[in-house]
Amino acid sequence: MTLDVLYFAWLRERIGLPRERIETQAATVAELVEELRAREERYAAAFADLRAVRVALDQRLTGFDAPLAGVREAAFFPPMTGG
Amino acid sequence: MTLDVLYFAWLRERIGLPRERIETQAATVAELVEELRAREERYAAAFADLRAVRVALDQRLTGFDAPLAGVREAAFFPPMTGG
Amino acid sequence: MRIVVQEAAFDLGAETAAFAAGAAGAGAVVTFAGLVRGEGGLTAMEIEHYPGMTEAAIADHAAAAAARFALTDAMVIHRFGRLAPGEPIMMVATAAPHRQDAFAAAEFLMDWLKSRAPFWKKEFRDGSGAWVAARDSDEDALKRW
Amino acid sequence: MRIVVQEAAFDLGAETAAFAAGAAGAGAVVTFAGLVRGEGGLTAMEIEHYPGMTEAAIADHAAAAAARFALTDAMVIHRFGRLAPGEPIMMVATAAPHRQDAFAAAEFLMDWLKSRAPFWKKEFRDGSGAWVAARDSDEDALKRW
Repeated sequence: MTLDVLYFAWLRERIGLPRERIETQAATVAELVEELRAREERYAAAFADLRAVRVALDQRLTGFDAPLAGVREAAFFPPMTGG
Repeated sequence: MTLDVLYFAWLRERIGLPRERIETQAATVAELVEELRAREERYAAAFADLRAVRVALDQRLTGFDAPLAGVREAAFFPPMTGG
Repeated sequence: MRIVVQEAAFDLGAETAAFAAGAAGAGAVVTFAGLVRGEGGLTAMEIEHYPGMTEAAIADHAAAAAARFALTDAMVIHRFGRLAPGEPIMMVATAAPHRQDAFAAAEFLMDWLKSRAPFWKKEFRDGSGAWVAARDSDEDALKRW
Repeated sequence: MRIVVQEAAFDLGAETAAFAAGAAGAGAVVTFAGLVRGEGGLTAMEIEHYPGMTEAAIADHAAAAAARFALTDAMVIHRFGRLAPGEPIMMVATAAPHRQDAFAAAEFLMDWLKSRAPFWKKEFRDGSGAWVAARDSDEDALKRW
């Protein structure tokens, strides 16, 4: 499947880009993260501690066990600090 | 002693004046209220139910058992409804 | 701390802006405004107060709120006299480093103003006025502090 | 309900006045404003957001607040981009017949915005930037609702 993957805040800075389009066979967010980690050191560094990472699928917050079937956009970012 | 007595809201309306200067020997607020009640029907009506009346001595909220010694201004009014 | 009791209208927007400008170091600013509700055919409201006692009592209570909630600033404006539906009756503003303090102090001030500040409201409908009765819920609200 | 996510500055006073004018029937209006604190030599703040998700998520949550607290209206304005000390970062406004609902809804919205709305803050001091870490207290604040 083709997926738009977005990165925000320090994840964006560590990985070095705000978004990319990837081809993946990952069935869940966790599998996608494993694929990304395996790519390059900067991805491994960004996803080193998943307790500090949040994920949204098609702009809805979800967990790392969420399935990717039918999803078009996945976003990774640190805990939010708005307000 | 000479005392300025003030009335607010419906106490003012029932008694028919906003303030008056009186001579009294009352030792407490309760005694003062008894004196006022004995004066005229409009005072008796205003002070008919003391649960609906609050009192301030020299601009501080207090109770009906408070002593009047040294006090210059007594005010009677219904429960406050500000804001 | 600015405490104002006045008959004239005040400008809620301008007062909020000026308060926030003076509280820039604080981080969190909360305002509350009470407006005259035109419900049930209300045509006007009249507010009576106790000149002399009112400002002093509000100032005392605002100082207590500032100390209790670590405020950097607080403001209370309260009108008296005749007001039309939609007009602001009063406003409270609080500034603090943390939002929880700013919110709690504003609520603390409001709960007190509703039941202990010497103001009395009279509502006019069809040409006749009726004094607003104190509400048990306002008295209860004060007990939580 | 007005939900705005914008880079441009907004006028806290004018927004408060306009919101209150539109909420005249409500009786109680609460506003919260978050300002950039210039503490510890902070020279600027930069706010990143998730375009598309941000406004939709805020609108969803504001609708939930409106239903839960019987609001007559609610408003959220949140900026992104670079901000200087003293500038308003964001504001929330709520209107309700009763002050308790207006206060509770504003706090409910703030607790959510602080920990669930897709915004990230970076603080600049001495020319170098550092991302603001999420605070446990903000996460805890959300749990009370």
